[in-house]
Amino acid sequence: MKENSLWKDAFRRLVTDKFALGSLLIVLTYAIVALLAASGLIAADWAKEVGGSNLPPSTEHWFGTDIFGRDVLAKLIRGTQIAMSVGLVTSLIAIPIGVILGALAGYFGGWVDDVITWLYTTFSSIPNIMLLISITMILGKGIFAVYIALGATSWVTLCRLIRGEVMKHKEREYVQAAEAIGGGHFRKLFIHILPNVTHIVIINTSLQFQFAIKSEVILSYLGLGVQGEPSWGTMIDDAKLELSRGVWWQLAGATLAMFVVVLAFNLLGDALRDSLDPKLKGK
Amino acid sequence: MKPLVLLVSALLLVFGCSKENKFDEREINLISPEKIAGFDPINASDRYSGNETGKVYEGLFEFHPLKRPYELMPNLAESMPTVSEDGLTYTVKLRRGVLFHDSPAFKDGIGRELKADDVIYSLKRLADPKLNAKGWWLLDERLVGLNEWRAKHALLDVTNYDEVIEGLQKVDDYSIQMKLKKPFPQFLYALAMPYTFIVAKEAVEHFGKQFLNYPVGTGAFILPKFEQTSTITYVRNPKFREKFYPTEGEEGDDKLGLLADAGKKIPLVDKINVHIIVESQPKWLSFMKAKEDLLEVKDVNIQQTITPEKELKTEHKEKGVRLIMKPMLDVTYFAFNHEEPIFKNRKLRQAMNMAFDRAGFNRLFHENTGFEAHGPVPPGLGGNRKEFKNPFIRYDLDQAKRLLVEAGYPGGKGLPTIVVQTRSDTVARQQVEFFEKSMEKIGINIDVGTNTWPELVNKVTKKQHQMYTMAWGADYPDAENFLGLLYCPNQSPGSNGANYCNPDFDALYKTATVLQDSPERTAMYEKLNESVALDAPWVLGFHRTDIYLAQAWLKNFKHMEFNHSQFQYLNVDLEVKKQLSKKF
Amino acid sequence: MTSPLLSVKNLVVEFQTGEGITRAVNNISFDIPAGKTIGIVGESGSGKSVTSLAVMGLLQRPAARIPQGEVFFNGQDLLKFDESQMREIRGNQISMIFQEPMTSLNPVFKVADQIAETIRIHKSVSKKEAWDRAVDLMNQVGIPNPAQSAHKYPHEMSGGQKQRVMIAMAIACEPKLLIADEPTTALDVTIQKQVLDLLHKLQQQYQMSMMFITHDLGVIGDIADDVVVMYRSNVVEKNNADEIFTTAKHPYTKGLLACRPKLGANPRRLLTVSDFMDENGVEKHISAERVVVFDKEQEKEKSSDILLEVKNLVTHFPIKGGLFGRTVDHFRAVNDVSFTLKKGKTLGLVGESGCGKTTLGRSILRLVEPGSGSISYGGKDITHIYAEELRLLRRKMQIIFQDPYSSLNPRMTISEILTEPLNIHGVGNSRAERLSMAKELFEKVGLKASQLNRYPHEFSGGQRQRISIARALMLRPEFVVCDESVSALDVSIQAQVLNLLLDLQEEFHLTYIFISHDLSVVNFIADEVGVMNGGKIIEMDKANNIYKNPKEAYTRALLSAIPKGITKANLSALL
Amino acid sequence: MIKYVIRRLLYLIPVLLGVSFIIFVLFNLVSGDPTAVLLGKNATARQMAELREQLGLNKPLLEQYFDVVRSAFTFNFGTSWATKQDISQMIVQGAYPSLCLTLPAFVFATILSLVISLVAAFYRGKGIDLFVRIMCIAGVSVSALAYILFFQYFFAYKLGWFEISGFEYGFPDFVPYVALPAIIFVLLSLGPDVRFFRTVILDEIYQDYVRTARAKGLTEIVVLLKHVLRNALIPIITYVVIQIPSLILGALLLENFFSIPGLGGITLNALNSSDFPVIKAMAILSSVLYILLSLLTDVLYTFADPRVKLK
Repeated sequence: MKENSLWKDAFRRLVTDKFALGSLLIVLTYAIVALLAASGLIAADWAKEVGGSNLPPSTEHWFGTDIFGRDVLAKLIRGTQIAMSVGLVTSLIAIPIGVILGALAGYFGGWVDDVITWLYTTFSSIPNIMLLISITMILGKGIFAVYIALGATSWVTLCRLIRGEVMKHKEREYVQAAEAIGGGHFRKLFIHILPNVTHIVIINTSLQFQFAIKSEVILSYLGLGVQGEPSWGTMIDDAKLELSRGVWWQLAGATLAMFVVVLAFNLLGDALRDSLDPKLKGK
Repeated sequence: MKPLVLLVSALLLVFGCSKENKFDEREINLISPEKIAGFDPINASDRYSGNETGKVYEGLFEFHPLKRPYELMPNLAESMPTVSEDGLTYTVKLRRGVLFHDSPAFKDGIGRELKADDVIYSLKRLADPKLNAKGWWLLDERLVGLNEWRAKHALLDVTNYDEVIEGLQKVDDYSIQMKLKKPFPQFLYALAMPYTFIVAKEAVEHFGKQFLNYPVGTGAFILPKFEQTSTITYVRNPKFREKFYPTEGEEGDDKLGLLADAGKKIPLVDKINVHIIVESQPKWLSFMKAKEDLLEVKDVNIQQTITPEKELKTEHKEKGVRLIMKPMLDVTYFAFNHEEPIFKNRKLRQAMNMAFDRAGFNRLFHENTGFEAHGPVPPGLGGNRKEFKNPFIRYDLDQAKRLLVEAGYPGGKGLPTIVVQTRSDTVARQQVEFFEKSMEKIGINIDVGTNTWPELVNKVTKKQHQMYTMAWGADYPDAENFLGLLYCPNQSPGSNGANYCNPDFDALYKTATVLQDSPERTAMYEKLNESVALDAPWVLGFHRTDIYLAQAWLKNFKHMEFNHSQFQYLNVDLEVKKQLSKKF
Repeated sequence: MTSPLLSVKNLVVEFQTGEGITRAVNNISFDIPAGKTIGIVGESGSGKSVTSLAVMGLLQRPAARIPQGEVFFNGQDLLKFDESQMREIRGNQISMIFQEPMTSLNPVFKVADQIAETIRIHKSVSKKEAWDRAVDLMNQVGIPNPAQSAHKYPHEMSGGQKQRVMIAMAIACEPKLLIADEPTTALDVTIQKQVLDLLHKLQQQYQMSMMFITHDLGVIGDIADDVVVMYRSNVVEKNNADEIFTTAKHPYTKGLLACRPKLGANPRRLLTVSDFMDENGVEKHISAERVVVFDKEQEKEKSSDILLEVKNLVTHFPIKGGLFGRTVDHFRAVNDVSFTLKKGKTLGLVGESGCGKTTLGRSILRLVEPGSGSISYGGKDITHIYAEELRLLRRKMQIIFQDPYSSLNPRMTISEILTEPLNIHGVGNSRAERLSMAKELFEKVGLKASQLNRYPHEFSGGQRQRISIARALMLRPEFVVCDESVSALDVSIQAQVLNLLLDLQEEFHLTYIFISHDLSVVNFIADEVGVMNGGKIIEMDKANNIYKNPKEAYTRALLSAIPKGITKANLSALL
Repeated sequence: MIKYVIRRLLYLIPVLLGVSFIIFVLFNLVSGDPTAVLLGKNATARQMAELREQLGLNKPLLEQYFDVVRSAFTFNFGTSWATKQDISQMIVQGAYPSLCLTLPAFVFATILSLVISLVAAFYRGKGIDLFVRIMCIAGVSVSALAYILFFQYFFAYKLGWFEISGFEYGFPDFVPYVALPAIIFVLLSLGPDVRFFRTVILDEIYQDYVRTARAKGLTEIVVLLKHVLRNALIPIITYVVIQIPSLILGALLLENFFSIPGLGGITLNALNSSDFPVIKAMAILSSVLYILLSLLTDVLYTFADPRVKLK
């Protein structure tokens, strides 16, 4: 019998699910597009005027042109980079904070738990959108403010989930076994417990991604979004003025681009949960 | 389950339940594009709060609704004031029989007559340090003793309105004498602005902190209580004094039907509904559904309104919609921060002026309705000379490049990336993006800095910007209001956000602005306007055009820059409305 | 002779899994005559539960399917019934009791409501009547104060009482057939006995037929009329209950009978199924020496050194209360326990759940902080040592847990699990050396070295318990606490693991504390037995003495609860 | 139980201190000078200085923090800097339209999601389950802004089924105004709601007691609606109740586009005019509400689940 890890097992389940596999491929495609755009290999000249102002879609420009005669498709591609980076960086901020605080709270309990619980209760008691807007506004503009605001608001959910899960695992016998063989707190927590709760991080990240992408639109609408680069948010925001004069292609393009990737992330999140969550094993 | 039942029944109600337009009430429907904070005149700083305040409150004077150029006429004042020879003492006689709206604030709830004390009280309120009114700047350092009174009361717990001030005295119940510290030729304009509208002391004291929600004025319409709603409904003031629709106006008003109601007692309608609609799509759609009678057309909707030949599009014509287009008293600009060393370089400033593709900008954002600004002062004001052509606003990339070489930055080399701060809304962002593209052509790199309004204001007042964009609308029809934007003492945190300082300009400005309107003053204004234009303190933009769409049944609407008192003259033709509504 | 009440004919059940189709039940046939009890015996995964679910029509569709077979009930083929017809049968004609009383009752409804629900589904009675009937049933199944208990929620009852409620629910409509799927496995021995007696009584009273499913032949002896033995999805033997203990035909049945430790005399190592047949199910000849009864008493003392001495040990847990959740009182899980344990010996601790035996074991290992008293190990007081000292001590003292599923980290390979203790203590010079040490022990516990890189979930329960044992022994400890280490295993596997523990004790000169609720297991493996109740050791003596001359009433109760069925067995008859 | 409630209420103290601190750091320490915005385009340096003094921005930081804390504990939020309106009154007035929009939409979305999840759970693994799930997820994958722009144009303007924008007080007057934004709200809630409810229900469906219920001869529908749903209630209650504070804050975008004069717009306006007292009040109120509602969920647990005892 060949070597067969839990992850491989999960992966195998994932790829046998048609929707999940499709979603994964879509997400990967977006990621590649984002990487290529970031490295300047594609859509580098998105700012170039390629035609008249607000040209409808044609074979030459699939999604038409915007007010400055720029190719909407190129802007969409460029926007992919923003969208994916917002998801990625936000996760990179939220995951360490959420995981470490959640793990510490769940593992040590006592006053450590009290303090951390207090901290996330405080954060979660302020409505997300308000914190998001306040932080972006106060940090000043730009993509970094968006990263930080989204990161600062999204660690809370992860922290709470991880805390609960770590508390459960702490009582499992394998953790006591680790103590019995002389393992310290560090080993118990980081080598034994954490790998067992990573599925939460992965599922959460996939949902976090789509939340971040959607939040960017709202922030753009509020004028708190990304600057100097075309993002899907600013494109949809532009559309609020253009739509009534019949310029629908920017809205359509950005909505479509977003729809596909958000749908993919959502389906992927569900599939990941089905394949990674031990609770759902064998169902 | 109960909520579900409720909701399902509610949903059933919905279909076919969107409201039909009404034809039996003499009402007009207007839009306010911003939320209204409250109805205290001393804080009515923006145009939209001014418009609402002006439906209930009145000032001593008002702009004639039809005559152009703008002309003041007495309103609560019986006549135009007498001014002493030194131009410092104004004596105003009040109209008799002007009644405040009925309000529980008054004895028996019946509105009493307006007296001189009310005028003095209202002006003092503007100076009350406890209130820190947004309109204080208007009287700051103007009236004798007012600043002292303010300073004194800043330290006291209670403001004493009974203390007599030299510059603001009652002669008798119907006349007031005002003394200025130094000549202030725009003083009468100030007395027509919403800040100086007359309130009743009883109402202020009765309602206390709630005063701003219980407007008790003398105006043609009544609003018993203001609440944060999406519709503000004013009803006709049944006790409104005998005030009549003007019998004369500008040439051609007759033909436009603007004199049809001449001599009739106003108000002419029973009700005004003001709908607060912030977003442009619902504004446009509501007007197109005949839910609104008047629409201020902004930005991208211009393209839907007019053809490139600036004609109303036929689809609107068919519905009888009227187009009203008039130049605004305003100027848009990209201001340099003159405290930045690079912008001390006049050649650079001129080069940037010449590289800005105004025609393209006008086409994209104003549908060619803007007028290229040759200087800060807009046409229609003394100080703007038609013949004056600013050579540096010509779009000439070669010349711009040459100037850039002379400035020491050949091809833009040596220049840092310049961040242009602007508001974060879509159009503002796109406009700076356009500017960016223009400057790119001569090798200057621009970055767009978008800001929420507080951020932008903060950056400008703290001088934390390199460049920013702004549009300045006139507070009153006087070039001083525009030239002041470049007056050194007004620099941040004042209106001179460019922090432009030019001693010669300042000296002349000081002399000119205290003069009464006269050919000499106009000449001085012209000189100020033109000299400063050539120094290129800003990248000049446009004097924009106001574009309104009015439904056929809305009568007596004429474009007006200072329109807070205009609404009392409007009328509606219900017959026309009934007929045309079928077309919507 | 009348036709049987239930007749299963050529039943096949298959499951669709990720790997393909597996056959859980392979062409089995058996009958249950009216008024009789049929025991179905087999280890986990043998297909016995699947058979019962197939009868009930409760298999998870579409994963499970029945490509072949018939299940006649009262002459009608249940497999041809549609869902609504099946609902008429379920709970009414055929009812079922499940293994886990803890989770099988709906936690949010009152127990009497749950019983009454069954009645109201099938009988047109008023709510009140159904409730009264439920109370009456609770009385019948021996729940004290049924009128009050009726208002209780499941979590307010003990495991035994919950199982009684389940039984009341099952007999509520006086079904013709009662299926009991391992109804006593999750219960303590004493409770198990009571529940068995109750089932037997009810079966007589209501003249029901009963299908009793268990992995333990021992429990069946008292109540079953006939026994069906299942092995690897097949029925391997059908026999009369009395006869099966004396004249079992199939080697697997023989193995099952032999593997259960008996009170008193046992072979030196327990007989296991593998003694009777090889991996392919072919019968083996059992060597005579394997069945020689061994008497621990006769074995001479291995040593007289005292390894562990526990004096007046108290371990308590705080009880929180008050406005700010301060500790207002303590619960003494271990209350003033003292004993000594000599090197190379095994101390058995026996008692019902909640008696403090597990806490005692963990306190000794300092996995739980003891409150007062002292523990000395090898003459050194270890009650209050910390950090480095404690870490070094861990090399000498180890523990094997109860649950083979949760005691191994699911995200680590077996080789990682086994080498981890070596890493922590810096044993072995290189990875390769540590790996070879792991491999050696892995093979010693009876597993194949080629499986070292697998993950725990790929092993069966018994294999996992072997892995746990291997992990505990990696550091070559002197002293091991086996905390209910065989309780979760089927009897046949249990015997193998017990044998392994004994082998290892011999090889590595281990000293054990063996904790179990099953006196017969403790009696088999331990030299000395302590009976625990309420946090105290109430009786302690040589293993045989406890069995022969129990002093305390509680001990006697424990003893009498051991299923008698197996005592009918005549060991020699098996050979 | 009472002790527990008191303890949880006392927990408000540290949380409010924390919230006050976050707000203080954000708005008193980090954020810029609000006076320029508050005074408008003709502000002078002197007037700004006066206003700063008046607003207490020159006070020592510690004192400013205590002011925030004081308003958090006394609920005395004072008057708005920008509108000079009494903040409590602003909130009371704004809560009504916000709730008219969000509450029915929320209730409807929750019930609809629950029904859909039950249907999906009933047909778990079958085509209909997959279809429903994907539709819900697809619904939530479109940006709210795109929905608003399109629906307003199409349903309100083109088809004229709904009012384009505005609001009227009183039932059923507000219905034509809030119906369309409420539909968008529901569309945006279905995805996450259905996902959550379905998971919770499926978690329960595989429990032993469900098998017991089936063994009794109960129909699958009764099993779902009685046994499973009741047990799934705890996570569902938590999920649902915790969303309520954000309902009161309103749906910012929807309110803005449909001109509903609710708290969302008030908050947004406050942010756009540096009106810190209003923002502080909103944050403090919603956190108090959050704590009270989590307490409510705990109390509801005891009804939903007899195992839960509050100590």
